[in-house]
Amino acid sequence: MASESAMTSASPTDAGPGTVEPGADEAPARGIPEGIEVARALEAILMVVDEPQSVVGLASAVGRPVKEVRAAIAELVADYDGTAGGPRRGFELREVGGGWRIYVRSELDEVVRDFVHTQNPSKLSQAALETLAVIAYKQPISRGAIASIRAVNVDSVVRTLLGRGLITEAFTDSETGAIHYETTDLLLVQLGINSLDELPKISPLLDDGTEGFDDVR
Amino acid sequence: MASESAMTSASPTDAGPGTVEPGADEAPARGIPEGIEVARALEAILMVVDEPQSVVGLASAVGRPVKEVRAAIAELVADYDGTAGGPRRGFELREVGGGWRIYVRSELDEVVRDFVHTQNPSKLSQAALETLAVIAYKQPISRGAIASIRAVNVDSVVRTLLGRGLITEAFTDSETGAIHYETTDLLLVQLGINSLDELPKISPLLDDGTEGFDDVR
Amino acid sequence: MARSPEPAATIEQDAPPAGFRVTLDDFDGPFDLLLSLITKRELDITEVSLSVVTDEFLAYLRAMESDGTVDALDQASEFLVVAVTLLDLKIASLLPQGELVDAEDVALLEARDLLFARLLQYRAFKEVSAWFARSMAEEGERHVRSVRLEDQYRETTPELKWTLSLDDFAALALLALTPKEIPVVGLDHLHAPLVSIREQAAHVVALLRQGEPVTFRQLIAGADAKGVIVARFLALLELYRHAAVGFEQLEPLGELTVRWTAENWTDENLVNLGNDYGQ
Repeated sequence: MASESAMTSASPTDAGPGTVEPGADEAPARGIPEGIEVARALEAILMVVDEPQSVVGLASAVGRPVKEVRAAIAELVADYDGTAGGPRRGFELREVGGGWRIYVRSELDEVVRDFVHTQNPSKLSQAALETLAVIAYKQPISRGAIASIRAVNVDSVVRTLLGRGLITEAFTDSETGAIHYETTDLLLVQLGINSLDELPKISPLLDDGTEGFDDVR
Repeated sequence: MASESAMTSASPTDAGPGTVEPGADEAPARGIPEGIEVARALEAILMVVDEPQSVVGLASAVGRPVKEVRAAIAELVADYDGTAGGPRRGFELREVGGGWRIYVRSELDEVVRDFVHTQNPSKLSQAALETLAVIAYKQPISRGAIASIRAVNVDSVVRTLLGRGLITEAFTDSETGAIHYETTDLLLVQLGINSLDELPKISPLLDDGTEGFDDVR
Repeated sequence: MARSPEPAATIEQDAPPAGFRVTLDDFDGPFDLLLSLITKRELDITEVSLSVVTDEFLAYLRAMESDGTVDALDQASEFLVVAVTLLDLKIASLLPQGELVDAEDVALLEARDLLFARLLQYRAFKEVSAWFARSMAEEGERHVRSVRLEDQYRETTPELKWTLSLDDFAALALLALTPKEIPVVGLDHLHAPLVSIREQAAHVVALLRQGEPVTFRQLIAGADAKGVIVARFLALLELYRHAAVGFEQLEPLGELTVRWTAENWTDENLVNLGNDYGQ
């Protein structure tokens, strides 16, 4: 699911010094479909990436020379800023930390902040608390395994808990690609304990908890 | 909690007659800074959301009437599609699963793929797909009723669908104790449709001997 | 229109019946099987050549039975209902057509309509499931904007108000981790109290092993509930299947005498008895 992108931190942001820049003459290994401008491909990529993207990384993605990509970025910046004839967009393209990323335009910060606040009430929902409890006792645990225990989809709840810093990614299963989650020290602080060992024991009932869910990843 | 909205099938997209729309005349509790168009505020919010946003939800976020927000959305859709004078953007605004979200335009999915480390959920089995279809068209429906249409035991398949968040418990019949299931907004999202009305019509196939199947669309 | 997927199992038309190799897993229920047979013959569901399809259906059923794949009673019964209906229809079509429409004919027509209606319904859902698969695959290729919240917003989200005590948290975990079984429709009310075929078989075996022939009337003497009588009758059938008993009945509906014929009978036989009935 595309929402996974929010979870992955690995990104090809920094092309190291050893990176070969795609030449203009070479046939690009991958590239943009016929008849589509570079700027359109760039804005598509910029819409889905979490981390600022280097010009070199973007050039490699679209299979075009760095120079051309740099020009297309400048064009997009002007475009979004409304200096190229169109409206001044609610978002902008900014270079931060050596790469380009789409941000909310600053004069709209307030509106967005209000919105984000309403979306994140100060108290966790029952569903989020239960999911957190499951993770606390069964960690590290994949989202699929949580879902099978809770018998509901837990994607958005997991996102909320991640956003709250109560859980974090422990590791990614190399075979299945499933991300496993574990709780953070912040949870310990909230619960007023020093380590997970201090969680009250509830194990006797847990043994049969996973039976019958073989079909769930 | 906003994340829970993915589980409820009642979509607040269309404000019914009884819905109180935020009035234009009232001083909005929060709103858009002076001199900025609604469309700009909407696109700012759309930059940070991780779930489809209903028109009503967006209207409340920007403190404007639903009608005005609906018009602004239509304007944005046309704008991104390039039918309003500007270029056809690399992204588009789509209404899926009861709300609006920014998607990469499909012809650029290929270019974007490498940037997004998606964890595509494993494919559903044929039996699961067929069961899902039965539930989608006959909801709310009990497991017993599904089993009688499919002429097989559907317990494990229903559990898989619950775990995937594609269906949810609608209610429990107070007399028989039978749980009735319905599909979720997540299913709509995964099908790329906005409401159950967009499911293909299957009534022609059921015309013969449809006694008792009147409720099937 | 999407053709139903070809079953992995193959019918070897000209091979002797012993050559049938069928796995039940390939068919998701009797309609799936029936539909694939009809499709294979390229017949319209409403103009099914009943004879051929019925024969093939029964052949599958027989093969499944000999494979031992039909072990779950509920699954087998669905297949049987369809098989019986098909068989009825086939017989009706073989019989000379009388002019009178009697009640039985009407019942058959109704059974046929019902079977075809259910089959059509099944086919409709099966076909539309192809649309579901396609749409989900296409949508799985789409990319939605779903990025990490900008730090400036992340940092200013309202602070979490934590109100749960450690014990509350543990209780919540216990609640969440308790297996959430999908409730099963209870059948208890259908036979209350439950009668164990095995227990009744033990009673029957004890009586018979004394050596003397026993009448069925004697076997059910003292049975105070219908369920017990039925269970003893089923136990007898099971014992007959194991060649443990022989029957003698001088005239139809006359006194049924049961004789113990088992040569080597162990308690282990008894333990396995009635497994097919899930009791």
